[in-house]
Amino acid sequence: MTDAEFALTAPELPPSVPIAHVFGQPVLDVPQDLFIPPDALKVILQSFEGPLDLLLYLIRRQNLNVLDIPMAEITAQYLGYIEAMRSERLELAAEYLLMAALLIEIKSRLLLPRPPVDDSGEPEDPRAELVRRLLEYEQMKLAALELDKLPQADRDFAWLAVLFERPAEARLPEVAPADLRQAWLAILSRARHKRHHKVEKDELSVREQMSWILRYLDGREYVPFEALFQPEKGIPHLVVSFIAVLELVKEGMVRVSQEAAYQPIYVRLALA
Amino acid sequence: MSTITDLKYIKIVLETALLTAEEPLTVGQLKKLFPEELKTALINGLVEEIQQDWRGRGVELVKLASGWRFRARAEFAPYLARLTPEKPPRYSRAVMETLAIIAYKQPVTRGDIESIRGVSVSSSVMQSLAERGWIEVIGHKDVPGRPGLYATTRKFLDDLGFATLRDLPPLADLGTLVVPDPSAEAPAEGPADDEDAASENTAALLP
Amino acid sequence: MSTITDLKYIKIVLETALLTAEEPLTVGQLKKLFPEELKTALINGLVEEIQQDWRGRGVELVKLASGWRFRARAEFAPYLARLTPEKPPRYSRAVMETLAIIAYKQPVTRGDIESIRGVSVSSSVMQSLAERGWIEVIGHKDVPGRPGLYATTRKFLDDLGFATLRDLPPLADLGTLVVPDPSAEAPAEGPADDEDAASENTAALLP
Repeated sequence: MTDAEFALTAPELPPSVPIAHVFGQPVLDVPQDLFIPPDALKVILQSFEGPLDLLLYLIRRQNLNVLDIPMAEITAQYLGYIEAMRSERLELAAEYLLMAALLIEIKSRLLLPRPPVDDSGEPEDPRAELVRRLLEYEQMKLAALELDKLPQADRDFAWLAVLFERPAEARLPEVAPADLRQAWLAILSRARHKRHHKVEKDELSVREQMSWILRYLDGREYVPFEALFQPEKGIPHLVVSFIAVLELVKEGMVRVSQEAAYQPIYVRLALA
Repeated sequence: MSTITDLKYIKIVLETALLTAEEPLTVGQLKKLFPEELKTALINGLVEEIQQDWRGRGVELVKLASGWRFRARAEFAPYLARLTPEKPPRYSRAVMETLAIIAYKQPVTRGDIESIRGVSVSSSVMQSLAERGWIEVIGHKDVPGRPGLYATTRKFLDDLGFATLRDLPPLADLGTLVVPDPSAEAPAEGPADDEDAASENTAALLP
Repeated sequence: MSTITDLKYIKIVLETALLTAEEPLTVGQLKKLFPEELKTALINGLVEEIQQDWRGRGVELVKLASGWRFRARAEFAPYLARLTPEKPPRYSRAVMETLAIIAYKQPVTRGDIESIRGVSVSSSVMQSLAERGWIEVIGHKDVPGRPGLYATTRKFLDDLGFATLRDLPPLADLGTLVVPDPSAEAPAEGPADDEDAASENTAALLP
């Protein structure tokens, strides 16, 4: 921040600026730098981000030491700007008026006898808190400018957008054995109230054999009864197969026929 | 705009634009990249060079109806697909219960399934299982209407990793737990006990 | 998985994934591309090779807060901008100052931001940053009203090209802010200069 950047001194200020009234004291050294061409003034006034921003501007433009703010001068200038904002009919946020009150308070405390010393033995400067806030704000303001200078995605650079077409194969749901068990459980918990779906341990092998027999019979006309049995699989299997045939007959799925006693027994699908 | 360096730079700009574009770019759009007026033939030539440069890479520059676009070669789809796995779809409860009934009670008619589930079974449910190759009609029941008899297939066993139907999760204990013991059917029993039994049962059965 | 051909293929897969990814990819994600278990060091090495391979092109592979991602070099933005005339708007000073406070002082409440800036922070400012995915509420301060504590996100770091918050530009030293330059104290300039300075200044102040 060079001096030139902030030197906005202008020869004159219209005498109507009511600084003296606001202060209630004959302050005649009206801020010499308040005069700015009206258009520029409006733009400048609108561009302040708040009272701290405005105060910083006033301090920096005159290259004043933040640690040693001339309160009378700064307060007068500040109030002048507020008045200008008011006459430009800019929206004047309450924060600006609050800051005006704070400045006047600091200024009046400076005029009073020295306040009591703090713990460190140094007399407390009423401006200290204001200075701390100004510096903290300025630090963040500069950080914002730095951040804004950085290349930003979409504004200053583009991400890559190479197309990846996911193959359109329809994925089939996966089913785990536990899912089947779960589904059966749900059925049973509902059927519980009906109490007629009894599931027995051996039923499943009978059912499997029933399906096997039906498949075996499918496409064959008459199948010899013994063809449905596989002795090599053991006696339990024979029993299961026999029960399966009986069950199939009972449920009307197969028909078993015999011409006469001791004649071959044939099995066929009920609806072949 | 005629030196080799310039051409190289133009090519880099073209490549960068094509890599970052979210839509295919026409030659007309590619021309707009440059403040100078470039010849269509020049742009076309450079784009084709870029296409050549990318041969043998995982990404290719292709000419689509609406312009040029970089895209991943289909060959790499299986790798890329692993990065963003799609949530596997799940069968509805209706499908799962129907499948369970066919698996455990086969051969069954649609009527049997409906009477066990207590609700009608939609055709789409049966169809999705049949299309999957998990169930099939293995005969017809000799009753009016000759309803089809459904059973599970070899593929169903294979897909679920079973050698035989007997490998299905056993239901024997389930059955005895769920179907009340006749001795316990005494009407004196309060509903509270039933509730307890049910929740115990559920707890025991859940994986 | 140790021959040169294999490595070359792995590298092509990695590059293809990075070119097509819609988000930065971590090494952990890159590993998922392959059915085999690959070593982190191998992936890291190959990714750095890819980064080298792209030197001098229009696109660069950068390591961001949430992983690796390809982006077009800022140098080519003016060319690409001609393709898409509607540029994303610059953020206002209010937005940028709020963002800076959240970035450097996080976690902060809205009240903290207001006390630093000396003005109330409008909801639209917070909203635009949240919608961009740059800030988020990461908790609540244990004071009356339990105000939300704001922090910047990974996406903020990604979008500004940082790997970590430590990469943010260092804050101006408070000491340098305090002392005025004595050589510049001479108040010897004419009104004409002032006019120029005023407009310069205006430009500097405007967002």
